[in-house]
Amino acid sequence: MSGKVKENMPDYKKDKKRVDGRKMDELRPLSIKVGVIPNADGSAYLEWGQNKVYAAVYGPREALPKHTQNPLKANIKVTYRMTTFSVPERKQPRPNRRDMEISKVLGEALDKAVFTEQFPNTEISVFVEVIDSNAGSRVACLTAASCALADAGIPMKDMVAATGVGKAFGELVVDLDKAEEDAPDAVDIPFGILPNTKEIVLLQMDGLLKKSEWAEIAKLGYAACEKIYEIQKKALTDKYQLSEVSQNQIVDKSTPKKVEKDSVKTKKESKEKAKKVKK
Amino acid sequence: MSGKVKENMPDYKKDKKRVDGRKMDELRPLSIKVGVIPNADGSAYLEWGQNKVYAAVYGPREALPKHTQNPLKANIKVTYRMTTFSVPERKQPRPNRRDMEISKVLGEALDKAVFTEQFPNTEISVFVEVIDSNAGSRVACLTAASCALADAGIPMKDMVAATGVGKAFGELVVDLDKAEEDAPDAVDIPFGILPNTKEIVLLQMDGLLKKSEWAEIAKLGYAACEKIYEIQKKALTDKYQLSEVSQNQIVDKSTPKKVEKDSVKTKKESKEKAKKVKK
Amino acid sequence: MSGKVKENMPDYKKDKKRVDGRKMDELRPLSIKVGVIPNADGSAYLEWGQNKVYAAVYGPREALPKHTQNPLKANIKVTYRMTTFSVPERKQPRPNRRDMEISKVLGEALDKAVFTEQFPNTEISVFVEVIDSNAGSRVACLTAASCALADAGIPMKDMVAATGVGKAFGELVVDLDKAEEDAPDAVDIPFGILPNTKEIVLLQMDGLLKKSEWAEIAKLGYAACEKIYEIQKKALTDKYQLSEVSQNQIVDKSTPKKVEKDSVKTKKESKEKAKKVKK
Amino acid sequence: MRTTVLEYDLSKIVELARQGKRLDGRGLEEARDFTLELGMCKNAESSARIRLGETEVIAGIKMGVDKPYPDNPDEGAISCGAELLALAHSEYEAGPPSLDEIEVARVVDRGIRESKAIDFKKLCITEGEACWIAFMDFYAINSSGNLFDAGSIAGLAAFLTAKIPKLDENNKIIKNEYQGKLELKRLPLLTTFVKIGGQIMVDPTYLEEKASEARFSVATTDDGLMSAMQKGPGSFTLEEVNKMIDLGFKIADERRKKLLKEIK
Amino acid sequence: MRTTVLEYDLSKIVELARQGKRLDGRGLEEARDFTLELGMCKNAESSARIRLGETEVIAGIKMGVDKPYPDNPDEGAISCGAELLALAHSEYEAGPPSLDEIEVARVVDRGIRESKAIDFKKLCITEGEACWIAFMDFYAINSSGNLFDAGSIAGLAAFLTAKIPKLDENNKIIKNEYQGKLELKRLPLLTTFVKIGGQIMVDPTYLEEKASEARFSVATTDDGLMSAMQKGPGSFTLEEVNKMIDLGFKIADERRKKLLKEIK
Amino acid sequence: MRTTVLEYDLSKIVELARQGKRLDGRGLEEARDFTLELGMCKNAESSARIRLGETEVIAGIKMGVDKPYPDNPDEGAISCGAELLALAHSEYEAGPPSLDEIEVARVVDRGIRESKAIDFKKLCITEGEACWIAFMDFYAINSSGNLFDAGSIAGLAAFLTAKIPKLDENNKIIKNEYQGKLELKRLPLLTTFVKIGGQIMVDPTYLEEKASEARFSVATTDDGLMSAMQKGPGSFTLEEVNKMIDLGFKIADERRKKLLKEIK
Repeated sequence: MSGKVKENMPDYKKDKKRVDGRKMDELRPLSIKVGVIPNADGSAYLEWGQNKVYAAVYGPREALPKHTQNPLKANIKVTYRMTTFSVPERKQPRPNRRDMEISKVLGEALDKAVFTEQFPNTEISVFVEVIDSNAGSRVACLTAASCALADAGIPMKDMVAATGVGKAFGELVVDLDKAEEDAPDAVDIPFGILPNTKEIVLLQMDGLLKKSEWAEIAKLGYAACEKIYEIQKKALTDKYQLSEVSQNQIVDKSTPKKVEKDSVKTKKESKEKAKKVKK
Repeated sequence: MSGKVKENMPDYKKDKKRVDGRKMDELRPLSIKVGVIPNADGSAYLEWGQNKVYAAVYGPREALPKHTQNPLKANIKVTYRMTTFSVPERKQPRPNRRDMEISKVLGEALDKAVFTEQFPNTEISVFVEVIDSNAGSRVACLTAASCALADAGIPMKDMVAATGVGKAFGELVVDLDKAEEDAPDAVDIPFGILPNTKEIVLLQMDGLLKKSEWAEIAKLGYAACEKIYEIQKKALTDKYQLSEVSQNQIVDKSTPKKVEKDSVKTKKESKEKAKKVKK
Repeated sequence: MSGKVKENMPDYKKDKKRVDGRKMDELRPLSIKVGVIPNADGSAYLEWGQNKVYAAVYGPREALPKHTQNPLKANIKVTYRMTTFSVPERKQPRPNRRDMEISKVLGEALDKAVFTEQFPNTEISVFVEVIDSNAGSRVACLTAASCALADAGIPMKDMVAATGVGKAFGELVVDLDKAEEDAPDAVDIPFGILPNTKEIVLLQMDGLLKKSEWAEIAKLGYAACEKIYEIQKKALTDKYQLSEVSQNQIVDKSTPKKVEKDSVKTKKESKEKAKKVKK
Repeated sequence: MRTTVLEYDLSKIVELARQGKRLDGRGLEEARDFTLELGMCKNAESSARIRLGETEVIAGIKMGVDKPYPDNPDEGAISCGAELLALAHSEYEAGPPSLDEIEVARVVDRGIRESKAIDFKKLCITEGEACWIAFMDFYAINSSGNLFDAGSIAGLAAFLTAKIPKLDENNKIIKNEYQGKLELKRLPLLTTFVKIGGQIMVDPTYLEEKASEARFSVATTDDGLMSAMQKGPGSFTLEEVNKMIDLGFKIADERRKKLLKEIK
Repeated sequence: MRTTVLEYDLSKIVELARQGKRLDGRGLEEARDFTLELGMCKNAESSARIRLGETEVIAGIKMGVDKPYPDNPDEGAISCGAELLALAHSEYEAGPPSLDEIEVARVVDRGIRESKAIDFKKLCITEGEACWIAFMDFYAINSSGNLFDAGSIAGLAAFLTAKIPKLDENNKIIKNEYQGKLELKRLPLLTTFVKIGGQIMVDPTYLEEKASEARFSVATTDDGLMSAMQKGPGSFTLEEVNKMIDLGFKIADERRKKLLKEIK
Repeated sequence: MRTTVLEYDLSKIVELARQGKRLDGRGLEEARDFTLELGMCKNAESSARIRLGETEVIAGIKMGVDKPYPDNPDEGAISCGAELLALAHSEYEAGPPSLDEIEVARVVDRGIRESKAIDFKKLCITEGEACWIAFMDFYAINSSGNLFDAGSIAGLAAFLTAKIPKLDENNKIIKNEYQGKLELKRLPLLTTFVKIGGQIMVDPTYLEEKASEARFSVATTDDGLMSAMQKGPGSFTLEEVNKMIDLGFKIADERRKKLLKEIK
């Protein structure tokens, strides 16, 4: 971003490895745990390199105020926020314009993943909170939010798997960290897909890119998202080892929704008592 | 306003003409075009000296929230705003207290011009936006808004014609520009009337005035407003040359409102489909 | 608070009297007048040392928005504010976090004093405004608000009597002023009770206190509140000399509420016409 | 906003007005009497409590030190604010400034500012470095109509009695020490009118404001000048405006006399 | 928000799209023509009014002097804002920035900022002391779809024509005197697409936006680079994205040509 | 706010309380156990995650450099904030600070500030020029009651482990380099109680808070002092207050022991 010329600038073509030792197509360590917030209908905690984020899902619940209700579908409303201490220089507590834009694009990405038409007039509230960060917090949040939605037993077409892809210090790379985002030639592309259909549901770009480089970057992005997807599925399996409910629910569109919901519901019966919106 | 003593200060009594060459009772060039914003129910664009303003009317439409509805009449709600680049020093985007006060007094002026009792429980929304300015933007907006209301086919008692009047560099003048507003003896009086009845609907004052000067200033104001009124009427005729609908609608109070509305409606049929509030 | 070491710091143990000449358990001069705001359903003006506050009560009236209504009781909503000129350094006009917290604790204190269950779905709005201050404005407001509630004819279990108690310059004292609040060893305890039952309804603390000192301070607090309570009762008697309605209403819980209300109502018949919420 | 006004009262007011009468028995051109208290707020550089009929307003001034505006490096400034406290009427609410609050504050401000009563150059402390800002804020305590005039009287009383604090070598205010007073070259006062049933009447009550077709205020000075006008809702003929200006001068003179007697 | 869109129109648009047609007769890959006016706002350092079909947008630049950020003491900055004025559509409301306003402002901003068209170092006045901030704000006057591209064209026109004011010795702006112009190293323009009935089409109208399943914008430069992408609602296949990028370059080239001709 | 609490549970809690029992089987004077993790947020100068029963809170500190207040030119400052994230409970909403957030933040703040645990003079960098401000903010991640105590424990852990960054010659923070740690002279901790069915119980769950008639918190230190008290809703007898203060000292001692063991 800043374009500062530094002494000893890395040269990835020459170095053959990245500042933190990774290969060009290598992700930072990623771990996900679902069901971490007991109050939520679904939740996940994700650590991805230095990034640490929580995701919680509440709903489907009645959309309020009334005029926001859509008789054809549920609204997916994402609220992306960062703690004051999640960035090198203290963030002001009130949400800024970046928070708002990211909330919007994450909601638009998840909307394609959920069978929203099954819950007219409701809102599915997704809250994601970044408690530590180092480039890539929005894709970390999107990846975590997908798991939280699945954990909530909400019928989904697929989960969204997302990562940063782009360019730094002369090479095309996946999952840029802060040092790479600050490279003079940095290109950062938040990239998210539905792995089953390969549909792109998140796509933004900062930086200056040759058209010819895009094709290669997209390839890197798809491959990285597949790896992320495996970790997402494992996180869900780790919680629900005894059945494959979550898996079925996600990949099998033909399963009647009623059954899916019930099978998940058995896991959260005590919660259900307190829930407000019922089909 | 600032009261700075300048070298070579003009002396209008001696100079016999104003800083920009005008006579004491001469308006800056004024042109109005109606129907410039296709989405609006009525609209106008006005250039008056350096001032450039848009006005748009939406409604009558249901007043929301419900508790603002008046069962006896329509609410005229004016929103006066300036672009950040319409003033010499960048204006902050969020509305300030001046914007709010001007919105209030413009609404109170237009309220007397419209047959509001014909549209109970509705709001007639008037938006005026200043994109360039040089003293007198509120009267420019009021003059434009009147044309936009007429263009919207809203039954009116009359249009409001408005101008600045007052005093600068020793003489009583009409339509003060910024240099004159900054004169050490400046008096600025935003002045608006319904020309048919001579009723005063806008009247404010900044500056220090002898009581004896007021009578003369009011005379100048009435004369200037008559000229403005002619330009307003011409703007409407230019759009609706084929009929005199707008003219009738404005000056003839006896015409049954139903007919007025219908005759205007013929011009905006395509628009009507999308309209929400109907009588 | 600031802990500045000053030359000639008072030593209360040695001096045997306080900076302003008071004894350790002596209140600053306190006077209360009720019924000072004709528009309000009940009101009071209180001067207590340099502190000067108004209290006004409106209601019970329908709680709005609807979702705030409690079908079991009235909400007591206190709004504590200070004028810009009520403090040594000009206060910003918009309410700060301190204003909000004080509003909350005062509301929680008054809630125990009122038979709120008699007015389901309503709000009893209490506004307190500090126009001059010198430590202790919140207890001044609470004391005044209690009188205003009684003046409004609202059935009460008791009035709240409140004062600051604590420690300064080596001694335990009541009703600290600003000089004492700024003492290096200052402890300030806003303390409010229902005198009839001795229940504590306001209790906060700033400062560093030995546990053993608390018992003595509480004793001072109870004694001071009894004195304040007498002044409160006198303020009400001064207004309603001819009857003992207010007194009865406050101290006699067995009186059927219906009768209480009616007897008070006779005093405010003209007001009743304009009232909105009726049982 | 909760409405508590009785339609009955409003139509009665209109009916009476047509007969040249008012609900409280006043003549159409008769302002309510007012009482004034000064200096009750010790933390303020000045304070004034006015009761105009049942309308009660408190004004106070705090003097602050700030950097001058770059455009006027040798000038201080004044600032006037108003709050229609929820304390003062069942229809008022706590919250962000309403249009009514903004208007009354700005009209009172203009009456004083535009009269050039206060020489902003005298508020300069060090050119380009430090200047005084006189913050005058007034608060409605009981709102029974015509906060414009009540705020104007209270505000003028506050400016007339405001003390200027002493400063230390760093231009920091020394508490409770004063170097002098604000000076006013002239004394502007607002006078406010409404039209009801076609009749002009001065100093409206709350119900008269509700019943009115139009409202107008004019600020006039002791040396025969006008320093602000403000039409609120409705319309007036030129004759009506001229009549209100004439009356405005007369009533402001009476009020000023009383005000100065209180201040001595 | 008040909804005035007719379901009828929307389903018609989808039906036509499936046949490769559009309601206004345009081809799927055909952008609306635009007209441009420059410099009408004299108080602005530059101004541009664009009409893209019935969509009308006005952009203007004000140059301000500020202290540089401590992290970049030798750099100035740019800032892009957008307001979807309530004037411009019955569904818009006055009030705090909506998500749509924030998004369109930020995407237009990134298109320009990330292209490195403007050398922030040239906006430095005195290192660590003073720098230029170029505030570009654009306003929707009539909203008939695709404010992204309209804002991008108007914004680029404003940056291309912005004058830099002269400064006095205290780095204060001297009014109406200029020392030169902003320099742009490349010319980024956004091109925006929607997908309706499975068909990609460029430069959507308001109704097409309402009827769309997905939205995508790409900023491209005259030297063959991409400087921003933004997917809105919905999803795209990689092939669709590739196609839109190709079309984006083509359409931006045509628009740039026209833009430069207007500016000369 | 959406209400999801079951009346059934609340009346059950009251009934049990009358018998001296609690829904989760705890004794009335028994606090929930807690676990603590430290330092997981690398961008923070310190961070602490606490789980108190099912209540989870994360606190972190950022050290900032600012100008001292003119009244205390030789002192730094601390600031405590709280956010009850909508993530943490179905009844919470994103938006401006609620009264509950403000209260819990201010009570935690007072417990630490008033204990004089932190010597503000040691936070001074250059008198009148630069000082440290330690911003401690804590966030509810899962809200199952008693955020007062959870915030207090997490906050104290954060202050106890906070590193002070190194500064360059211009008093700018050098990233990832530290000169030392914050020093605390004593260790204040809040203990919170509710009254249900006339019974005092410590460390309430969310449902117990809902069912309670009254709430009280007291901050106590390791050297036998009280540094803050706060009564919430309801009323207490003096005997009840005295009992809670006694218990507060006891429970805070246990928690402090555990806390120090975790921190070493």
